[in-house]
Amino acid sequence: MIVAEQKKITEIIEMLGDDFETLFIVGCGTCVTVSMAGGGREVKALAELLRLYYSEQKKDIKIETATVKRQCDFEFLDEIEEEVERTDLVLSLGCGVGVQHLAERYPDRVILPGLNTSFYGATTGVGEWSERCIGCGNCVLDKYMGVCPVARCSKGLLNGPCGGSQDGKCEVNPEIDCGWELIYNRAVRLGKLKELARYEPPKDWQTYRDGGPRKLVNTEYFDG
Amino acid sequence: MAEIYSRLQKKLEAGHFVVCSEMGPPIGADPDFIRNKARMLKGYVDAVNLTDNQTAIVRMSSIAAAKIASDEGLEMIIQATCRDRNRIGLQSDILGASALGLRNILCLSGDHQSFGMDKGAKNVFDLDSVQLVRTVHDMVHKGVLLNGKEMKSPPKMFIGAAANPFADPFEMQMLKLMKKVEAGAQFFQTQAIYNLDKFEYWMEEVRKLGIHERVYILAGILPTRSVKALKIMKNHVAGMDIPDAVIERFEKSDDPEAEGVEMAVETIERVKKIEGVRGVHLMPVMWEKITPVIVEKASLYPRPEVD
Amino acid sequence: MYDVVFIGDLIESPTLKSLKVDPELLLRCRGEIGDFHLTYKDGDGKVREVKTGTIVVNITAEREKPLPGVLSFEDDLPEGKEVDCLIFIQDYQTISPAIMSNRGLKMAISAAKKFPEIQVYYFYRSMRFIKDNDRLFEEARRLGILFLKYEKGNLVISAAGEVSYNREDISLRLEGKILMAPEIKPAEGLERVARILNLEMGPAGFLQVENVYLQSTLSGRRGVYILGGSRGPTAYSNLVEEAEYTLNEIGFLLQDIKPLVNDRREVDDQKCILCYTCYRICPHGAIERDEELDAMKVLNLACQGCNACISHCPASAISIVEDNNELIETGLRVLMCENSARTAWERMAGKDRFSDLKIETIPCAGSIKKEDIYHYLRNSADRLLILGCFEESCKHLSGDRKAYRIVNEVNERLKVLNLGENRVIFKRLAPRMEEDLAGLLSRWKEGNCNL
Amino acid sequence: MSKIAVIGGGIAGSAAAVELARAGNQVTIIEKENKLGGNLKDYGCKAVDVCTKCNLCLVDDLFSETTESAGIEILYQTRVNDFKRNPGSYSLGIEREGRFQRIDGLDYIVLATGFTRWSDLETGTPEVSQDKRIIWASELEGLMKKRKDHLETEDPLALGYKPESVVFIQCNGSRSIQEKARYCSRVCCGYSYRMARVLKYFFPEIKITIFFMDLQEGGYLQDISFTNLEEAGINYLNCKPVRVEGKDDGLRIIYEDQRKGAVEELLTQLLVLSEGIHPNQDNEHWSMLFNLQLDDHGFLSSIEDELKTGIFLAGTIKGPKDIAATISDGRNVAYKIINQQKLQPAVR
Repeated sequence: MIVAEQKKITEIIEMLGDDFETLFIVGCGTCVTVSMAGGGREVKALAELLRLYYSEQKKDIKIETATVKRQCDFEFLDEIEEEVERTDLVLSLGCGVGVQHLAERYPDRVILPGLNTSFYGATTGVGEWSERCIGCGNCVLDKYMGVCPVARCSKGLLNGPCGGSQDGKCEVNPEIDCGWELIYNRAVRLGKLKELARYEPPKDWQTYRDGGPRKLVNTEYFDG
Repeated sequence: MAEIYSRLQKKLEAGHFVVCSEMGPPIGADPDFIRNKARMLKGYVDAVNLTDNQTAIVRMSSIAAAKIASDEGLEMIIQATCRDRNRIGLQSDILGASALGLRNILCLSGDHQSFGMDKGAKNVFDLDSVQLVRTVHDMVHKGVLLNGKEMKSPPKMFIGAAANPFADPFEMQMLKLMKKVEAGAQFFQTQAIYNLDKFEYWMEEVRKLGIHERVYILAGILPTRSVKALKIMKNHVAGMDIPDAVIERFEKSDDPEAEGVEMAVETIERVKKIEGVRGVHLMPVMWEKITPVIVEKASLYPRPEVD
Repeated sequence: MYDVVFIGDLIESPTLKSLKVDPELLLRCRGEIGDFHLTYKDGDGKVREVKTGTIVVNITAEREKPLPGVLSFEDDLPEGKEVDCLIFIQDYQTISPAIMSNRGLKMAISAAKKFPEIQVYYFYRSMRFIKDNDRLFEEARRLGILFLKYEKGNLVISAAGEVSYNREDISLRLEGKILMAPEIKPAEGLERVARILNLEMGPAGFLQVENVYLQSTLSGRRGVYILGGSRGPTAYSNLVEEAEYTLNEIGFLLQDIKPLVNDRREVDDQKCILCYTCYRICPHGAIERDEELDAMKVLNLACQGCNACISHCPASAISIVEDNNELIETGLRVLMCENSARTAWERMAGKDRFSDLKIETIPCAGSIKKEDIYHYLRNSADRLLILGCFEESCKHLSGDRKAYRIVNEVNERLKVLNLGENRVIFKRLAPRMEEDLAGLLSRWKEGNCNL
Repeated sequence: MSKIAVIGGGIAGSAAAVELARAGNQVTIIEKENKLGGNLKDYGCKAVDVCTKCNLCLVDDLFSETTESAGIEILYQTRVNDFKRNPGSYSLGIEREGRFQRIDGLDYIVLATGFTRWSDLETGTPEVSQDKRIIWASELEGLMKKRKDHLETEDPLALGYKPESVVFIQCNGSRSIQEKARYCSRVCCGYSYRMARVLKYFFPEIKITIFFMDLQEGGYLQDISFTNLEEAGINYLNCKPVRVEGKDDGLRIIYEDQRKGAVEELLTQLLVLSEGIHPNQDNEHWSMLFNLQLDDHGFLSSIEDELKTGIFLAGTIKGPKDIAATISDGRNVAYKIINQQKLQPAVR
């Protein structure tokens, strides 16, 4: 899922500026709810905190809230048409996709991001998520025992660990597991260490965003 | 295939025990900074490494500095890291360096930008060290660029890579070492050696794989003069293996500088006896002026001459 | 339908219909007390499902010899007379539980009787007593066994099996057969069983969280009991009484199981996105996935009403069926946990001094919602005091930690927006601290926030 | 549905009575004092910065349930002095407000009369009892029960002074051949550690020393170890003092320091004597009345199978237990009776 984190409250307030009277906060009910950044509760809590802040500043700001199932589909964005019409400013607690989709759906409204969208990740603890994939568009997990060096090694090395890994941790940050240590352990466990002796040529990055923002059409069912 | 392009390679082919050293370029544009250092080392070493933005800190370009030093008559080894330039930039640098008469290159993955002072920089790592070795090899020996385009006048380089006998997982490091050999590495410079038993064990494994017959191995020596530096390296520099006995030795001695020199000389004596070690690579940190003293003390002076 | 399924070793019971399931073969657990559904593999690998009223986890702990090559208190005595002295050592790494000193004493006594001519030494740091340890300790001394108390450092055991013991007034070099009290460690599969039964792990990898309310074999989940080795070293000391008590309680409880709380919590399946946050934070394993609906559901017999799920659900999908907590009043408000502060309030004299405070009872400090807190503080004069339980004496296991985290978050936000510091305070109290409560409330009323 | 008498309104008796009443039995508690609680009445909560899990607060709901339960009738200030086996049921002779009565038609009897404190049996040598600087652990518990908020008063325990040092001596009356109590009471290491923590919290500079022989497990949860003591800043000495001399500048404790192998002296302002769990003074009376066995320490155990006789023992009448174990034991007796009722009606 897409993992995101809420921006600091001071940044949000600064970003909102002060020439608005009505604010509409819209949350997203899928990935960012799971990562506890932009779901229904966070929208309500942020609204309450902002009401408290603006009332202390003696500013009369009207705040409305809603949470749609997904901000990345127009049909869900259609459901909040009246609120967006009524408001001066929209603060989206969806991921980066949601914010931009709202901007496309409501071109004459300022849409502001409430979250810092970070990575594709998995739950690795109660209230903890870790990066697993960067979406390079050409998966090599088959060659690396199900552990991706592109995403899990700080330098994305494809032919083995750098000289700096220290008892299984990355030289960059002792909190991070060295990707290659994980690959090596898996290879030993699966008895496929020989496969790591194979030379891996430089990767073709055209399938990644380096080849330009991508579009994907499922021509099996649609003519695009 | 064994055309010899560099005087360092010629000395190694002639069987000499070579001595390399290292020079850190300035954070600035003063050429004399390089010239003074070069004059100090002239005659005491067979080749000098020119680091490439070491620890991701912005410094004068490795090729420019190498050219200045080589004009002083020194045999230079440029370093190329994969952090700052993608495959296009790296290949064009190699062509330029060769054109400037530089004949040795050390291919490194490079330190992560978080080690330096530009932690916000975007890193590249389009290639890794093994892929860079293979690229330089194909350019030099097959005359083709990475994309397969043939060149009329291919570059001439003696190709080197780094090796860390103390990094883990050990088995995986050996696999990567072998990949570098098969990719076309011609010499290795190892990480600084303080744990001699571990280094000897590593050399044993290297000999088992027959690497020492295909590649010249130069033992890395890092002379130091302060316990504080040793402790910092032990705890903060990744991949360094400094046994406590070494630290205690420094703490006990009342003249750390002399102790540093003596230890370096002892290490040189000991690695010289290891089968497969064909030279040493002195990499003092902010103590470059000690290299001549150590070379003399280890009775490695004067250096042999080749035409 | 069984009365009890034992995961690990089965304990005979005349009145209860019971079944044994091997921990490794346990696959899944659903349902609640009176209606658990366990999926497991039987002897020949066939996957089966069984319904049971209760579950007892009874997995013997691993024994680990403190040093290699020595005998353990649980091995048999060495045969014959190969050695000229026997050396018993307990408390080597950690102080051995009473059950181990009991075994050690019995073994030393039988050794002294079996080999009267050789000297038996018994080294200990602290002799712990259960059942008849006192009598055994006396009898052992009468049989001439030499008891020597040591401290960490003055007893050294060399690899070759020599023991050297030196104190100011005695120093001994001994050579002989060494028998040591084994260290008790959590069994291999314990963590996996905890995950399948959705139980929070206790300290040092044993199964049960240390908590006053989890006396003496209860787990956080109603109907799931934890016995002997699964609970930790000291649990062995009165294993027999606890086993008997647990089975008797099960027999009594299964006669008729009533919900513990009268209001019910419900999940709105339109809002729930199955993110499992509620499943993970519920201290009582009272929430699981609804097979038909694509949503979670609350198990009403298992639920103990702490409302943590309501305050933590990111989609605000869970609510109390007839809940009408309108959030209008403000001013100085005190939220009292019903299990500690509220009891202290009842015991406290002179309540009228605090008639201007709005006192509200909450089922658990972990049930506070941050959006409600911001709402309470609408006027600048408003302040909030939340009174919960001490660590390891929260009836809902981690309610106090949940409250602590939420209040910290809120205070940080208020501070950084300079909306006032310490406008929300979380303080821990025990039910019998009515004097401290009186002092605390009066200091808080005057705005003094070091309570 | 049976008629059951529970002799003793402490935690074991109440725990049994509550479960039995909940199962529909008609229970009568016979308590010799004027309120429930037994020894526990004057114990104090020992939570200050953390809860040290002495389980005392678990008892509050237990007693409120007992008094509020419909199925339980409580006879205060009542003593049992006679027991008769009638055909098919039992009858107890009781004495209340000077009058004698009988309770007949009883199907089961639960004996839960608890234990006696060492300080009740043994006031110690004259100097001990007169010197106000020497107190029994039960007195300190009483002070803990009436403690004030330490932020509101300099003297939360109403000691009358700010103690700079306190010494605990363990195993008074227990584990000593002379005083006939040759067993360990299991609980004193637990409560003295907890009380020492409270004193350390109220008086941070106080110097605390505990003389003890062997550190017990300290109850179900709190596995007290030397590290706990060190962390709490308590100095523990592994021996029993030889002599205590009351001087005007304080109490002089003379002991043999095993580490140095020499006789040492320690000056303290306050000396707390821990006291153990001793057999109830009425145990001999009960053993004759109900044909029970007295063990060599003076605790009781049943001779015949309790399920046959219908006479059960619960709690510390059988031996030293901490609060949690006593509650469990009380409930266990109730469950045994209820399960047996399920099998066949009470026939004597």
